[in-house]
Amino acid sequence: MGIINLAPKILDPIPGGKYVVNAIDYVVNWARANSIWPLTYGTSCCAIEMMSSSMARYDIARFGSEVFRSSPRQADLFILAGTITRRMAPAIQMLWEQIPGPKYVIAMGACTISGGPFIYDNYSVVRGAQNLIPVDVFVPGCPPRPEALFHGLLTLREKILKETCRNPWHEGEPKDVSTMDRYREAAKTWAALEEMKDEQMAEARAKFKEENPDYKSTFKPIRVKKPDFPEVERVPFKRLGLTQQELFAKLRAKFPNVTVHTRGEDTPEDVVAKMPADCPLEVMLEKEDYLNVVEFVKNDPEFKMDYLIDVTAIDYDDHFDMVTMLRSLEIGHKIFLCVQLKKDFSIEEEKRPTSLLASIPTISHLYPGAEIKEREVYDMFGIKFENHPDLRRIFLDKDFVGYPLRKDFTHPEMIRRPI
Amino acid sequence: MFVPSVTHPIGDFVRDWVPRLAEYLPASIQSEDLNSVVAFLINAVICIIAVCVVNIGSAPILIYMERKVCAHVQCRLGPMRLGWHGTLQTIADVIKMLFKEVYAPSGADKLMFYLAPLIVLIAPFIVCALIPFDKNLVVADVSMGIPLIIAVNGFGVLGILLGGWSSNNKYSLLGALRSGAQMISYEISFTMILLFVVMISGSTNLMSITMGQEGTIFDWWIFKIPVLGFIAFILFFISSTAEMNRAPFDIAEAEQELTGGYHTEYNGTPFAMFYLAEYIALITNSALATTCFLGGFFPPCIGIDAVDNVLKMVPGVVWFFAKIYFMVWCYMMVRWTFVRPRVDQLMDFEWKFLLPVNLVLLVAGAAFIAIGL
Amino acid sequence: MSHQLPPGFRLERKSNTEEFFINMGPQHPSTHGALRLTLRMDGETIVELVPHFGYIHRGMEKQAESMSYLQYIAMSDRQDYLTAIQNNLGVVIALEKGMNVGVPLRGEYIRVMLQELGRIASHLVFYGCFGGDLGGQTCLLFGFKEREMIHDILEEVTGSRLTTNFFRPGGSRYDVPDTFIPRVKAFLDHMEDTMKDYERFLSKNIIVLERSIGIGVLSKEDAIAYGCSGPVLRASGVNFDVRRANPYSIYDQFDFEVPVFQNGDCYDRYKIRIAEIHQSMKILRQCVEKFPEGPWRSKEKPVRLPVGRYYSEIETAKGLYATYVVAATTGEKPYRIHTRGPSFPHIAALNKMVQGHKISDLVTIMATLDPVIPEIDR
Amino acid sequence: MQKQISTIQYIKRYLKRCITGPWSLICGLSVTLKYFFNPKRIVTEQYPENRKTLKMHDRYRGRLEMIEDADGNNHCTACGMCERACPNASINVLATKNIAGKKVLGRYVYHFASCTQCGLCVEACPFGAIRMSPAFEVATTDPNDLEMILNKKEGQG
Repeated sequence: MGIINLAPKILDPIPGGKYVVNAIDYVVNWARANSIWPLTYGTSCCAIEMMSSSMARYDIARFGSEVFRSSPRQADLFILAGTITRRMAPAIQMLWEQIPGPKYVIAMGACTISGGPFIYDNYSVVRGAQNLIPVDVFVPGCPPRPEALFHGLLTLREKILKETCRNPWHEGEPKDVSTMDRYREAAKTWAALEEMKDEQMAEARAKFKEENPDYKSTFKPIRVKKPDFPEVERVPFKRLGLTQQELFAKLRAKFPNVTVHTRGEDTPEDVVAKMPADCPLEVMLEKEDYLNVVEFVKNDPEFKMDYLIDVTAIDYDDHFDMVTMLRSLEIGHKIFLCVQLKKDFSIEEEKRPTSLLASIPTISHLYPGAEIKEREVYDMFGIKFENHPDLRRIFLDKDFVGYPLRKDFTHPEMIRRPI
Repeated sequence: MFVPSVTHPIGDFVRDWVPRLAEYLPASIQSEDLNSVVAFLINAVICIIAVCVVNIGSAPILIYMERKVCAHVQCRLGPMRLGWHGTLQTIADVIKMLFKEVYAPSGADKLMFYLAPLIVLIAPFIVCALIPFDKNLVVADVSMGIPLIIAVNGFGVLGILLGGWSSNNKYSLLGALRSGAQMISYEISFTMILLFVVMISGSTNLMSITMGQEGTIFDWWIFKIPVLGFIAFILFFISSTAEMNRAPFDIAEAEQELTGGYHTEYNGTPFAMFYLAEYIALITNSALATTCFLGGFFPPCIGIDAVDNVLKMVPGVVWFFAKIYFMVWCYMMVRWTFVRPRVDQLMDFEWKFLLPVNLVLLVAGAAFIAIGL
Repeated sequence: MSHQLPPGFRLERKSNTEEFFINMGPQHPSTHGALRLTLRMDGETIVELVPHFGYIHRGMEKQAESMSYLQYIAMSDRQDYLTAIQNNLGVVIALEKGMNVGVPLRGEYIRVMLQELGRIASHLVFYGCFGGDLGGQTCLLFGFKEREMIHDILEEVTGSRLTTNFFRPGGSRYDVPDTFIPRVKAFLDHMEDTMKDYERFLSKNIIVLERSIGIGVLSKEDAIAYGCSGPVLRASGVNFDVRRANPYSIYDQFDFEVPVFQNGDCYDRYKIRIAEIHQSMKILRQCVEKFPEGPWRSKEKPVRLPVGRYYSEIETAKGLYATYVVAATTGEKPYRIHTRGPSFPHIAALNKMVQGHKISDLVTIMATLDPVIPEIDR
Repeated sequence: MQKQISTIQYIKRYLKRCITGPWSLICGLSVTLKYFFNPKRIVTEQYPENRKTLKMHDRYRGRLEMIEDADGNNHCTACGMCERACPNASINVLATKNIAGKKVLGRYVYHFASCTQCGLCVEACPFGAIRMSPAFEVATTDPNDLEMILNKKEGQG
């Protein structure tokens, strides 16, 4: 590309050289605009639509772009398909740097244009690819259909055709729009305008009121009629295995401290009896009992909870509720073990958001699948799992500050939801 | 002084005219030897140009053909928008690649890095020079044609190994090593098949191998020896596919596993050269198959004079290229149908299946000659 | 010899050959999205594998806390985007349990039909990716070709190809148009023929057999221990399908089999999905025959859940998809929503499967696990 | 996992594979050949050329649009239901007061850049003032184009 940009300098002084330069321009631009090889890159939903666009029905090959290169060094076009997270951002920048010039970028879908559905209350998504790399064409949609992507490709083609040797392709600059809150900005500017308008209109309005004291608007909005639907009673789904009462009674016989969530005057037994058939039994445990109960329900022939559905937690003001969801594949019943973990308030208040506030023994030696689930809970809530073989952060970088699913979590780049 | 002969229609013309023009030179430097050397050099230049035109000219056609074939196999259209049915698409691709930025990755051995694609290109060019395109249309009519092809073909792997090693990338290195192992293995059965052809035709000269197939379609080596010829052809097809690193034997590139293998780190013109080399190898291998099995430049006569006379009116070059493109189409259909075996299975296939079958074939061929002819 | 291993690697060093580490992803053609794998290699043989998640962690669960339930249905589209319609149902069933509303029969039929269409679409993508990852690009296009027909139907019914946002507590957003049933019928007839071709193309192919039989074996015990579900679990010989175990919607009214295979290798995981396509078509045929008239939605109510915890589980194309909704106050917004995606445990079990195999086998195994990364990272 | 097998079994299996293997490959090839020689199977739609005949389904959600009559009047009352229904605040309903002091719609700002086409706004609108238009040719080189004002006129009232 260096050589071709020298062409005007060399050829212009020669008589007729201008026409040669124009001819070169024409041929090279024609080639560049019609042979756009995209990079195989995709993170989420948009990637599937990008793939669809190269498949038989839509066939991006018609534009000569079916040559999806998996190495950035042979690509011309970077279709940013899918959300960009902060963790992925350096990889994207590196990929873009590795594409030899002239290179073009299409931001496909709402996520890469502005953050899309992940603008507000989000700590991990980059709000728009423009923050990282210069973007040439924006294709809105969530995800855009393949035709929309082709329209983006045609738009890019027109943009490339405008380049010449004298006005060659040059690397653009990323633009910082990361803190942009379009909703609040629009509301703010409008409020200012409205204030001005109020001042200007005050007189006219007063005059209007004087002239038409019993003015009534002729505009009557018509409500859309919604069709009438019948009330339908919900039929609980079929359930296999022991009933909740049996499960609860058996568990309680072994561990008397076990209860369930109760409200008001109900005894635990009443609550369990009232449960709909398809509602899994959720029992409350003491932290000390946790490991024993899990071991018991796993090995007991009547329970046989051999399958771990999930481990998760819920953050409350002074405690975490850690829920371990177990199921018996053979018998079919489910049981959820909820452990209340008191937060460790001996830690100074400033340090609390960034430090582990509770701990519980791991069950990964009983259920190997629990290992990653517990890592997730550790990552999101800052609950320590004792004796866990590999307690690292799983979704976030190891130097990420704070635990996002706690209610008091803050992040410098997080924008609160306006409504 | 020995000067190798070059046969092509212009060759005799040049050989006639060089001595006549030489008369204008001062008498002191006039000599028979000089004349023949000059004539040879001029001929050689013409030949080089011809080979380049055939190879480089057919590569874009093949790429276009590949894109269309794969598109139609996959129920789509392929390039449509540039020229009539996308005919100009590959030309645009080539021009674009020529004007792309070129750089080597940091830590790469620069010399080797840029040398590798050149080495890869050389082998198919040399092979192309040995192929007889028509009765008097061959660049170098060497008497040891087949051994030379075998020797030269082994050269291509060097370029791939160098390219993969000098890229300073683990994926490239893995790809290059895979391809090295693969090509060295398959070279053996490739050689064996060619030896089989040499054995039944009794010559290592490609021209005389072709001339041995004159007559009807049943005189072609593929049909002349019942069953054995066809098996040999299939084996040649398989081992040449592996030699070319084409799918389903493209474990060296293996886009899904190694993101491109040895050419992962190449861009712009060097990458275009790898890309071209792949297709030039395709055309030379097809030409070799045509020469050795499908009767070279002879038309597919069927023994009925009325039809045969019409077929013989078409020049041999046309038949030759028609057969080449048929072979290329076969290679493409195979490429777009089959999935890729794993690297160790590929080796197993070569050493446990292809090679034994080859040896049996050689013995059977020898027996056939001993008994039948 | 003190030898510092990168984080996550645990195995003791056994061989004396020089091991090296390869980083696969986050941008790699066969990791199915932004997943990063680090491989410890001995030549071309994988000694150990450590997956790294989080390259597409989008904080959906955090965002859900400030969203209304309805908005979260729209958000759930973006988890397993290959079968967004199934995610919708998973969330909606949890909400229905809280609101205690039922669905009329026609509404349930619409649900089941769209579920099965989504399942076929997802399995077709699997078929394509499986062939494509083995090196047969044509398979990839074959799989997607038929999928477009399903997306046409989905688009006509729901208004969007991928992100459907269709089900609502008590039914769905729209009724199906009149053309729906004929279109599904036409699709089924077409699919019957095409599946024959597709199976002929790949199922008996010797290279596919060589590359998938005995590769990536996941034993029954391991599959249960890691919490695998769906086709991966059933290929290992465990007969567990939520549609049978805890039949949601009206799955108990249909006649279909749950295919179970015993070997737990890649080929079984492939075969089981092909068998599931046939079973889904069987369910769809029954639906088409019995599709009832009548209301398609129960009375619209504001989506407000009473205090409590609600759990729902459905069988998506990938496996067990569970939603856990916590409502701390009665209102439009949840206190917390947690999603259990089926792909997460599969990737956890990946290390178990690839040890001792070649790097090419990793690609095969990844393809047969059929993970969707955004569903793992959420 | 590999079971020990006798040599005879191994040879039997080997020979069996020598026959079934090529046959399976021929089966595969027959499928591709069938597809190759049957141009009717091609399903490709040629997008820029078929613009005239390309029609989206009625329910297709392209982008938000305000329903307006011939004079440009809309039904919006600036109640803000759509704004609240939007999952990611892509709609600003900016109300103003008309000359009679009544709250009417001033400007209906639509941030197309962040819209996810979920259609919840249309569902929430009690007056049927907005709908999803089937427009999909929306690519642009300027992100400012994606900031749209949907209403031509101020609201009535």
